[in-house]
Amino acid sequence: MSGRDPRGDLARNLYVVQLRIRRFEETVARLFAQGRLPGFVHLSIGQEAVAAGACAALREDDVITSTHRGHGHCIAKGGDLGRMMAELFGYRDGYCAGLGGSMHIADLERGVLGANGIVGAGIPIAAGAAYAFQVRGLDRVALAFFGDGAANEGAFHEGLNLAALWRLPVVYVCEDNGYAELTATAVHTAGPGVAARAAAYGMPAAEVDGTDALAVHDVVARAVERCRSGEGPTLVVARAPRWHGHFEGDPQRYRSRAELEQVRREDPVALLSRRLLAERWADPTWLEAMAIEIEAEVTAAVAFAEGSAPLDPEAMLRVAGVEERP
Amino acid sequence: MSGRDPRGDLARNLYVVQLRIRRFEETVARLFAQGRLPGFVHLSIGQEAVAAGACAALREDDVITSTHRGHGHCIAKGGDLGRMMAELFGYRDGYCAGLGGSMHIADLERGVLGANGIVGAGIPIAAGAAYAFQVRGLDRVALAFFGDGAANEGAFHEGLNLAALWRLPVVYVCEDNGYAELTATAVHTAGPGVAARAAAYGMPAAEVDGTDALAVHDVVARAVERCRSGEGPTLVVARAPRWHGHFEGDPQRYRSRAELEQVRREDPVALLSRRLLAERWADPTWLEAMAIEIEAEVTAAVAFAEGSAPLDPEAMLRVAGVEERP
Amino acid sequence: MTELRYWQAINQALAEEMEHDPLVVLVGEDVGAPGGAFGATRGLRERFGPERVRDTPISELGIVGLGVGAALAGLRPVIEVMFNDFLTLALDQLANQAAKLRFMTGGRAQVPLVVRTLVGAGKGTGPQHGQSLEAWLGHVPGLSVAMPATPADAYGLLRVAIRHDDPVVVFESLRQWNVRGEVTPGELPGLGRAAVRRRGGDVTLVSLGGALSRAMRACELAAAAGVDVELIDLRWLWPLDWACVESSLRKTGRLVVVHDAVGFLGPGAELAARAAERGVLTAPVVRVVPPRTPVPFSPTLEAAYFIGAERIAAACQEAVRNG
Amino acid sequence: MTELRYWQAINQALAEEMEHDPLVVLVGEDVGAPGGAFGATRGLRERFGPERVRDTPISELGIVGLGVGAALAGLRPVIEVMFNDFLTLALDQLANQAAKLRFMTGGRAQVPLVVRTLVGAGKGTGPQHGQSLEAWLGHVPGLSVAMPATPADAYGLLRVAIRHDDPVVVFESLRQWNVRGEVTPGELPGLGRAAVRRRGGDVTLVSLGGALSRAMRACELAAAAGVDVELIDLRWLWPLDWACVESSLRKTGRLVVVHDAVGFLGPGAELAARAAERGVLTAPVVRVVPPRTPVPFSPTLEAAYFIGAERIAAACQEAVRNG
Ligand SMILES: Cc1ncc(C[n+]2csc(CCOP(=O)(O)OP(=O)(O)O)c2C)c(N)n1
Ligand SMILES: Cc1ncc(C[n+]2csc(CCOP(=O)(O)OP(=O)(O)O)c2C)c(N)n1
Ligand SMILES: [Mg+2]
Ligand SMILES: [Mg+2]
Repeated sequence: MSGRDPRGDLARNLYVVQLRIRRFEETVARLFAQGRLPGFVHLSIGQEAVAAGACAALREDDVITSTHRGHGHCIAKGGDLGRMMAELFGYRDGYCAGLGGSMHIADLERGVLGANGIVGAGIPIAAGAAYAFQVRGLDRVALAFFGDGAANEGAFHEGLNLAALWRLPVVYVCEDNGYAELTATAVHTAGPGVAARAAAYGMPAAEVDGTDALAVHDVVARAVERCRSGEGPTLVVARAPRWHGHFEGDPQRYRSRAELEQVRREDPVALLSRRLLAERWADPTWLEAMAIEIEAEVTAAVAFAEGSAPLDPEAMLRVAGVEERP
Repeated sequence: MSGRDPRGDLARNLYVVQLRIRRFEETVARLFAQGRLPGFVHLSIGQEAVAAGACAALREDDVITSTHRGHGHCIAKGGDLGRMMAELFGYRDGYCAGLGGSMHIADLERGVLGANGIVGAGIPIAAGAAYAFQVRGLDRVALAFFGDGAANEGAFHEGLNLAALWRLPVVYVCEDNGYAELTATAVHTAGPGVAARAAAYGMPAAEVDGTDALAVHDVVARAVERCRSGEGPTLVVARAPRWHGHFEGDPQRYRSRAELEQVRREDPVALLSRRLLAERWADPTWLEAMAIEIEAEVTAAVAFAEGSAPLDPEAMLRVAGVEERP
Repeated sequence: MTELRYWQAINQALAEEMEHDPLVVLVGEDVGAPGGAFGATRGLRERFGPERVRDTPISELGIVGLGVGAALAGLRPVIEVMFNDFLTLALDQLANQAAKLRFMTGGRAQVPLVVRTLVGAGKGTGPQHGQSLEAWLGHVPGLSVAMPATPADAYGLLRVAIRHDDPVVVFESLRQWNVRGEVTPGELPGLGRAAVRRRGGDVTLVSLGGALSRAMRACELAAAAGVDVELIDLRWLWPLDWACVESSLRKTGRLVVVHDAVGFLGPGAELAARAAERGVLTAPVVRVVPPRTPVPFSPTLEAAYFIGAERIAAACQEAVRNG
Repeated sequence: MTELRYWQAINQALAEEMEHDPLVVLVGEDVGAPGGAFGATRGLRERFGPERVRDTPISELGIVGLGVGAALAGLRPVIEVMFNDFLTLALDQLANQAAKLRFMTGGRAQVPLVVRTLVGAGKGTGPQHGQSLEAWLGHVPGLSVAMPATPADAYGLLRVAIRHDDPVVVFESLRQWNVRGEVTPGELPGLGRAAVRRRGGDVTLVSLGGALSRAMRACELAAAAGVDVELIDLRWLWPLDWACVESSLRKTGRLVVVHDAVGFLGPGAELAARAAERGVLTAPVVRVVPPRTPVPFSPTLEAAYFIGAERIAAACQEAVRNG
């Protein structure tokens, strides 16, 4: 089922990516609840359309910087579920050999420069990658994902100023889920909102419904086009609520039951499946097949992770380039 | 010559303050050239009207944060020339007992929270002082001076966001002299300019001719009024060129002779003296008298400084609260 | 005497100081309505109002700078920086402003600022949330550094810090977060006083912050092996209670140091250096500290990284063997 | 062999490396058109173009972060942070990103980033421009730290740093800025190799960065007093050439350390600690280092703060007297 209609192909790809993110993270949530995953885990369930739509507008040789809530970004950029899952377990076959964990997953071959435990840190890093492409005369693009809360870090200001000043080929994608940790956006962000901040740097901005993967793709695709034609950076703000807590285990006392029910009605996966059927881009059998296929992918990923084990301490010292102790 | 016309009184005061700054810094330049002053010295000659106008809009119990180019701010807030000069010599009767130098002069009694060697650092500090006034229910105001270059520091972004978010009684006065060190503003500031950045935080902004002390006073007075009536912060951008190099000894290779001649034509001191005469706010005898009076003040300041000496090392350790060495 | 968890002791200290002095304010990410990312400020906003307990944007540099200005203008701000790894963003305001203002103004300015921050070491938080950077702050003239390891100290040291007229950084321990212990209301331990947790004559074991529980177990293990350890919980990296350490060393002649910070240029280096300067050692110093690598995420690797009680005990026995 | 001033040697190293590798770029405040606030990048923009030599906004965090991203995307960026006091603003990108990326990615990522920064110590620059914060960076796993004291090292160590595949912070010395010295074009000293500047059998004197000239004078003064000093210019705080220091200590049994950083938790603490761990000392260590106060502005106080040759020599004689 492909080729006949490029828009349909895109929509189906976006659906598959979203579903992959959804099932992967639902499984992570279950494993975490079972006490099988260490550390902090931040899930993006409800925000899948932003990662899927934005990365679909990129080439494989383009790069992204991600956040503490980065599973979706890595998956959307083509990351391997098994190596991601193994990393969450802290095992040696994980992307970071178990040394980084959820907040540091990176896949340099696929242009994932890394999730990040430091809010806002990916913003100047993406500008730097874009600067490298500019100096090297490549038409590659860098894209930075960050949250609404990150827009209040100095790194946002310094990064966007540099990007605009040097017309760097970088796209800034703010995932506005209405909260920074346990605090609502209005409490931490002055002014009309993140999008309005682009004008301060003479940078164009676009706002988009972050639960509509096709809309996100189209907006980001235009921004990427501007980058490749040397017109410089764009700030994209995509609104999409997160369903889960800030981190797994967060009781979400700061959100009303009504709000929690409401956000689940804006399910980006369900929205796109309805669209696929309505536009006749896919039929129920295909949806069925995809559900089964992705279930299998995730199951295989868990099996892969379970088949791995932690690195041994000596190997860790080698990775760090340290043999001796102080 | 007073009382008859408040506008005239203000204008005369502004003139006296500007002249005091001018003569003080001309003397500093001479002493530095003679090799009598250690360290870095940054002069504000050409920008005196900003310091004079802004501080004239403040009460004695209002506070300011200043910069590496801060002599004018301290003088305009009522600072003592002798203790300032002694500090430049590094002597114990200086404002900082010779421990700080030009970049750290502070006069807490007069609300000068300090010059600063770190570009942009005074911006969140001023927000903090304003927050203290707000919490303590006082109608005092904080004012932060900073340069065009400082507007690219993360501290600017974080400070203005906080000030706007909490409607803090703080006035941000950007002294735009067209350069950050040896680099022109256009090279380091993206977008339409510093004033345009206020909108990002929903903060009002005003631009003013920084060589016109009365205009600066009026703009800042309105901003101070907004603070006292609880309407929150304002960003004021005052354009005024510096005549001297970034620091004394800077050969200014980056400025054309034409530019250097042009800026001297926008002399804020001369402008105001002409205005005083034109408006009949003062006559030549008064100008003459002031010139002599201020010359005497500065001479006395140098004499005061020369009569002082460095602190002894043991006293320094006591100031630092350290008796022992590691 | 009441029994409290470590985090509850922090909460109680904050409540009492805010009650005691209306100029004390709390400012930080999630400290207000949510009551803190880990609960330490629970109930304080309701009790003292939104003016004095402020949720902030994610702006570490800005909020520490705000604290500096607030302190200069008469408040006694307590700023929370969620994890000490994030101090990396706020160090200009902490090290160049807060720490230096008194000195830079010839002794005139006063910055009664407290920065509370968390050490995630030992809780699977990984490379950017598991560091212990107290050595950085200890190296900065003008800053005091507290490292409470028990509920009593989480309460007492924080109150001392809030009443101190110069800036103090308090490193709280996520590892100790839920530990229970006796807290004596009203108690105000001396600034910069270490605590001898166990008397012993063979070896002086100095422990910092969250390493205490393992150090205590190590004492038992060593005792079982016939080595009598004197355990000093340093409590403050600055002011440093060297007198306490040296008097113990004059008795034992042997020094073992344990902490969660990287060993290279870590707190143990200064302690070992002083011992070497004073010539009070009969045996080589042993630092049982993490290697010069970031904190690994993998729990098994992390456990090895933050040196367990067995290896600490072994180090004490080694010290005895070597002189 | 050509004779160059310290700053000219930096300029030459940059020029040669940019010539050698088109992926080397220079980014920093005033490094382009103005040729650097102190001239170190003079002529490079004209020679290599505005793409590769970029003037930046005053955004230390942003430009170091830009360097991290550029390095991840294939460049070898050399970022200038004017004074090391301003690193306080960039430490997240330096310590949490650049330093940890290789480790955090299980060894996969590579960040060939160089940060050049200046130590203003000794030039009347005062509390916020006169610090020497190398101990902070040395404490961070994943960072290498170079401290060139001579024109030859300003040239050689910088070239080594640029060719290294992991991040290096180079602390240049304003005190040495105009010192003249022989430079051997093409020379590439080993990463982390100390230099023995004088052979001697009585005392091992270790000097860091800009303290070298005073240490050399101290050697002469001590010699005149009959004390034969072996002077080691450490050159790198990490990788630390401990083998060089220890072999000297096995000969002398006496350690004196001099540097411009604050003594408490400074570089000397780690050296003294290692000596105490190895048990190679016959006399107490002496650290001739600044007290735990900010750098005073007053030139006379500053001169006393940064310990002169006489006191260094006296410390060497003291070490001999004490064992
Ligand atoms: C510099 C820094 N400050 C604080 C934190 C703690 N923290 C982790 S996630 C988070 C909220 C981020 O909010 P946002 O950027 O909106 O992303 P979201 O979690 O909503 O996806 C905070 C404050 C951090 N990791 N880094
Ligand atoms: C954080 C920081 N970065 C860099 C410097 C070096 N420096 C001193 S003044 C200056 C330029 C400041 O420009 P601007 O804010 O426009 O003030 P101006 O000097 O023009 O008055 C710079 C880069 C500094 N002191 N602090
Ligand atoms: Mg958010
Ligand atoms: Mg300027």
